[in-house]
Amino acid sequence: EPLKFAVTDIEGLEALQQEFAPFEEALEAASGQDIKLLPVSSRTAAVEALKQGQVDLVLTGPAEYVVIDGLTDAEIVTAWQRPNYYAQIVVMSSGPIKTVEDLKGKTVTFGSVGSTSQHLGPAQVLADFGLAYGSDYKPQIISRNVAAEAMIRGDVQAIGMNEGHLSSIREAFPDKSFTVVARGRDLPNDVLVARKDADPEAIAAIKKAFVEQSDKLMAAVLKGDDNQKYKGGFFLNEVSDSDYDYVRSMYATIGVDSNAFVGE
Amino acid sequence: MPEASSQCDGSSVVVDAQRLRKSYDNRLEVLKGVDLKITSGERVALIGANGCGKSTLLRCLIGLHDISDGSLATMGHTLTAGRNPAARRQVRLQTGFVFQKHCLVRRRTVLSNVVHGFFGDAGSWRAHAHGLAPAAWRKRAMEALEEVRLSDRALSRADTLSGGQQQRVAIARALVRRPRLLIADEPAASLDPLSGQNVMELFTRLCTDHGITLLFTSHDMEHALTYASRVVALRNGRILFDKTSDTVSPSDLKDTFDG
Amino acid sequence: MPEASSQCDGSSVVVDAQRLRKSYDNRLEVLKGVDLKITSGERVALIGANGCGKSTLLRCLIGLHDISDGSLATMGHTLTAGRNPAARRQVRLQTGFVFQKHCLVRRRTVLSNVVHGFFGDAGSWRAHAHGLAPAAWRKRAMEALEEVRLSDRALSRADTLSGGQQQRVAIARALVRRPRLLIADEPAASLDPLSGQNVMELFTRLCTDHGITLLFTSHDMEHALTYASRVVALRNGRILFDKTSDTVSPSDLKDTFDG
Amino acid sequence: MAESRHVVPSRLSGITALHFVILVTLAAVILGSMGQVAPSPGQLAAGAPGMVNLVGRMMPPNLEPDFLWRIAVRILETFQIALVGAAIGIAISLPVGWLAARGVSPLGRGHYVFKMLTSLLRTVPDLVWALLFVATVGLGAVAGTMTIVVDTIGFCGRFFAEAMEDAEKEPQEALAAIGAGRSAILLGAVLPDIAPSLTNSALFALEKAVRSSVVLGLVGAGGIGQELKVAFDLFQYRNASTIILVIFAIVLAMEFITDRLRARIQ
Amino acid sequence: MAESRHVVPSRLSGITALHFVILVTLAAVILGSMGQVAPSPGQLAAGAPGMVNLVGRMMPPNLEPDFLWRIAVRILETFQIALVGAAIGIAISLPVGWLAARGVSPLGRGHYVFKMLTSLLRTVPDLVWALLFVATVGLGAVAGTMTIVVDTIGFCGRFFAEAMEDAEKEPQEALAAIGAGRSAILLGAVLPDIAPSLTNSALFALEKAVRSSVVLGLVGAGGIGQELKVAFDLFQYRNASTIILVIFAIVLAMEFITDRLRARIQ
Ligand SMILES: Nc1ncnc2c1ncn2[C@@H]1O[C@H](COP(=O)(O)OP(=O)(O)OP(=O)(O)O)[C@@H](O)[C@H]1O
Ligand SMILES: Nc1ncnc2c1ncn2[C@@H]1O[C@H](COP(=O)(O)OP(=O)(O)OP(=O)(O)O)[C@@H](O)[C@H]1O
Ligand SMILES: [Mg+2]
Ligand SMILES: [Mg+2]
Repeated sequence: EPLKFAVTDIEGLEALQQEFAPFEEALEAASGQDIKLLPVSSRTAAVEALKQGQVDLVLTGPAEYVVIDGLTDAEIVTAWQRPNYYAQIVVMSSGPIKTVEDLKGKTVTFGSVGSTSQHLGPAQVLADFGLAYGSDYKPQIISRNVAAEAMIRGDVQAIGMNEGHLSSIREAFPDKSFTVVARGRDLPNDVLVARKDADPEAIAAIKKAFVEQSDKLMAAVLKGDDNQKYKGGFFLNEVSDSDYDYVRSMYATIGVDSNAFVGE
Repeated sequence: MPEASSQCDGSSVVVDAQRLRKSYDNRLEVLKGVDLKITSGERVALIGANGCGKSTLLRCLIGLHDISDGSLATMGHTLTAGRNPAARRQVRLQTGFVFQKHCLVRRRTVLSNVVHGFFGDAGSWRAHAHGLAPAAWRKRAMEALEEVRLSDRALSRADTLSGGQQQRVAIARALVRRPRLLIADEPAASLDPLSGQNVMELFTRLCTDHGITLLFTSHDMEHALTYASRVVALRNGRILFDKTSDTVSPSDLKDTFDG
Repeated sequence: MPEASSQCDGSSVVVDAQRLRKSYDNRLEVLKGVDLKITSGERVALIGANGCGKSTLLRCLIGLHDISDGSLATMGHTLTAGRNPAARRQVRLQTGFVFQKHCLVRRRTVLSNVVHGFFGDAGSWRAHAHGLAPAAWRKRAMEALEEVRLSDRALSRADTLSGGQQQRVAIARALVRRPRLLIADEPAASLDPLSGQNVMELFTRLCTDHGITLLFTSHDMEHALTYASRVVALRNGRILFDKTSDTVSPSDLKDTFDG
Repeated sequence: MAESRHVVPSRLSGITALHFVILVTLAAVILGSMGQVAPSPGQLAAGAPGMVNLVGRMMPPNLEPDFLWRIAVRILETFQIALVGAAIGIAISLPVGWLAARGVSPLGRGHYVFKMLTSLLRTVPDLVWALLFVATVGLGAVAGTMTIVVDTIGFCGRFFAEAMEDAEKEPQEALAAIGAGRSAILLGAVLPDIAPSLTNSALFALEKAVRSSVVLGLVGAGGIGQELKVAFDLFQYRNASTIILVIFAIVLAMEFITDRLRARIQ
Repeated sequence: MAESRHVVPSRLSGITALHFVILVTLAAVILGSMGQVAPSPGQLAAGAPGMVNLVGRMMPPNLEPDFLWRIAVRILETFQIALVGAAIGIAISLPVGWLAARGVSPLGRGHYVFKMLTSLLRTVPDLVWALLFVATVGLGAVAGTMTIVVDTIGFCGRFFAEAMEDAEKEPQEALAAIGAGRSAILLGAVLPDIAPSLTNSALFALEKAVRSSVVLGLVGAGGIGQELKVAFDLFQYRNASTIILVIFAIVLAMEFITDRLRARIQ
């Protein structure tokens, strides 16, 4: 039985889904375990799979970690640190929005519900600047592609996203100029969690691999052309649950009680 | 088992309709109280103007329509409104029915259409295409096609046949299982004179040789008078006359059709 | 305009087929070289055994089938393989065609079906339902229904009529526009004796009164000999004989049908 | 001839070697793949408790009045957009389907162009339509309507064409014999014959427009689908089950209407 | 009687007041909503440049061999799962459709239960099926296949039932008159009659399974849809347009097969 390793669509890892093959090989070599990699586009499905014992390892984002922590007793194996992982509020440079305050009463779009860097993070940034979610501005959930189109037209005034998104948007619209009006603190790291009842030896082997051969693994990740921008990241083996309290407060910001996920 | 005994009794009642009424969708009544008794081995012609209810009556007899009122028993099985699908099935298994209008499965071969005649028999799933049917059925189907002189078209698709040829396929299908009761709605209508004669003679022969009871409609008075032992005329939803064929007079016929 | 002149000329050629051949899907040839010339005002009966190609020939005459070989002109318009849809349309606009098999629009009323007869005329989009049709068309359609004695069923859905009644609706539809050429494929096959007689007499009257040309098939030899001025027999894809109806002998008929 | 008459045709008459090879190949591909991608009964049995557990967490549905009210408003919004979008789409699909129908289309061989057009409409993903329409008319209900229109044409165009191709041929021939043109045949014979099928496809398209969870959300027109997606993304399963039940009720109602209409037309 | 014969029936005969009211109301609702949610011609004209610009950014499609190769592999993967899922789904839909078809079903009134079942399968969103199957068989191709199976039954179940309901009645009656049971009528008369329609629905279901961009990605089964989503998420529009074109080619191929099969069956 191979270890089933799910990767959710943590923003920024999409490209990896195409180029995970070298990483998978490297991890198999480093840990001596047989690994089956499953990139999953739905965080809900990945979390359920973990809860139901259908996957052993999940590599996922901070927001999902909070949910997993609330639903299961999963154990953190390692954290995947990503440089320049923060949320920001982007507007048109030529537009009327010059400061965060100008956004009062305007429409701000978020890319994906419950996503750390596209929804929770940017909402927290605005809250930190004193704009309450839903009352001081009109939040809308719209995919980034459409939102960019709409902001250029002037239908919406700002978009919440992370640094990687902005650079891809800039690439896509070379003749348009975008401005960041607010930027949050660095977001907590992505985490690799293991199912509670997973084979302890296998998990230990994985853990060891990340400690001892983290360079090799990261090098494998970076084999893909599109992934060069992840250069400089690390695998952190010391992670504590309290690092994610910031994320829990973000849930509170958008009006969701992080203690009450799915009933129990 | 009432039908077992009736099967042996040569003069048993095959069709027994009393005060049979039938209206479509509760509108105009088509049959307004028909009394008809047919005993085994008879050859009965049903005549009447267009729209007088001949087809309706025939369809009622095997439970294709529920009757609205009165009583009806075919081969000892009571067929009243909606009840007793088992009785209906028993009746149909012993009846050969030739429809007035096109009723072949157009995308199947002629032979498959004839093999369909075995539906209802044991193992009838094998009857849905000639390629699957047991050898005995296939052989019998070819014989039936032979009887209507269409064996050379056995593998043509049913809808590539001419109108009269299709009618003959439907006749072969009704005969393939040698029914006890043969009901035919204008069997010779689209047949050429010789084929029509052949078919009617075939029917007569089957009746004499196998004791089959025949009930057919026809607009060809010559056929009706020649091939039936008894002629029943419908008019205005009632039976106008019911006579042996040699006693039917030209004025009887005139009454039947004159509006 | 050749057809304008032919319309005035009483003895003009309405149907002119020469060495006409027709095979379906390049398989067995159905018509193997038919020569047929019909002049205006004639009443021609086409007879032949089932499957001899009567319907096929009639359908070729108005371009419902493309002919395989030979030449064909109907009312002066040449109808050869696939070409000239305009000619086909011209022919059809002047022809009334009664099909052998069911061909009504079942979900429409009888009256709507008859009004359909005006399709092809100017403003024909209004012909698709009787509720939309111009008053003159509606009136004419009711008259046509009257002629086949069905005006009391004008608002019934077409598929609630009996077989013979549906046939009469189809006849009314063919007559509603007073065609120049009337082609009828077994028009009386499912009609009761009186209705059949009525329809055939109606046809004859129209021919005499309006100079309409009539071409019909029938398996009723009495009809063929009584109502046609000329009888054409088909056999094995060729014309067996082509005589005035009073010269047709019983042995001619025997030859026609004996296989 | 007299000889051949007595021979019962072979059982396999009508099946050519080519058919046989194609069928066997296809069966082999499907069965071969099945081992890899189809579930084994054992897997299904073992997983049953997990399924029960998951459904358990969706129960009972959230029935708070506030929430229900919000859902009701969203449903109405969605239904309004879906109705208009589907109505426009269906209206356009009728001519498109006609032009695309083999044997019925006035274009003859050209019908294939319209088949391709409807295929294209289906192939281009909703997100691209959303982008196009947002770029054109901006975010909101109008773009949502247009996306639904396109989806509806992609679907109905194909199914209307199919129904027209399968319509009974005899009445069409009868009208052709009268000299009726293509459009007269369409209106006079084809449409009455396929009315039940059209009703089915059209009401399915409406149902699809109501159900579609992504389309309206994509262009910021909200709708019930967006609400459902949010409920799942935030792991609020009890809200999700309420929404599903509400949509189910609507779907059933539409199914009922479809059935009644079709029974009446038949 | 003789009197009434000459009267031409009124134009409106057959339309009841109730029909009229319902029709007018529906038209009013649709037209009323149209003002709010349908695009105005002016809007469309003004937005045209935005549309052109967007399409421009998708051109030319990315044709690098590496990328094409990756896409080809993904398409094959997707096609394999879709084929098996659709095949199983279609096989199950046949009995389900039969049981659900009014007038054809052996259950009589009970047919409604199966109609409701197929409605339920459609209403429950893909994500929920994905969750259920993930909980049962885990992430991967198997869960993807099952999700496609369910989608296919939801669709084909309805359209098969519809086709069976609309099948020609005369041949069915002819077989019933022979004493054929429900299933014999199904096999002998109904299926041959609806074969072209079944072919159409079945191949549409397969096409839908191939196109569906979300379902497989949801359960970690990858597929071409995932690839497309990633391309959009990274604003790689030229990659996206390549993928769309490839899917379009497949859809056209399937459309062609559908057409040929249907023409042959007809
Ligand atoms: N399905 C139906 N719904 C309503 N009325 C019907 C239906 N079928 C037949 N009718 C009506 O019932 C009457 C009798 O029809 P039936 O078919 O029994 O006549 P028929 O005697 O067989 O006539 P024909 O000689 O023309 O075949 C007709 O007036 C017809 O209009
Ligand atoms: N669509 C078709 N495809 C292939 N063969 C056909 C087709 N239609 C008719 N045929 C064949 O052509 C021959 C002539 O058919 P046609 O319908 O013209 O006969 P008919 O003289 O009208 O016979 P009937 O008196 O039975 O109406 C028949 O053998 C028939 O099988
Ligand atoms: Mg009758
Ligand atoms: Mg004929």
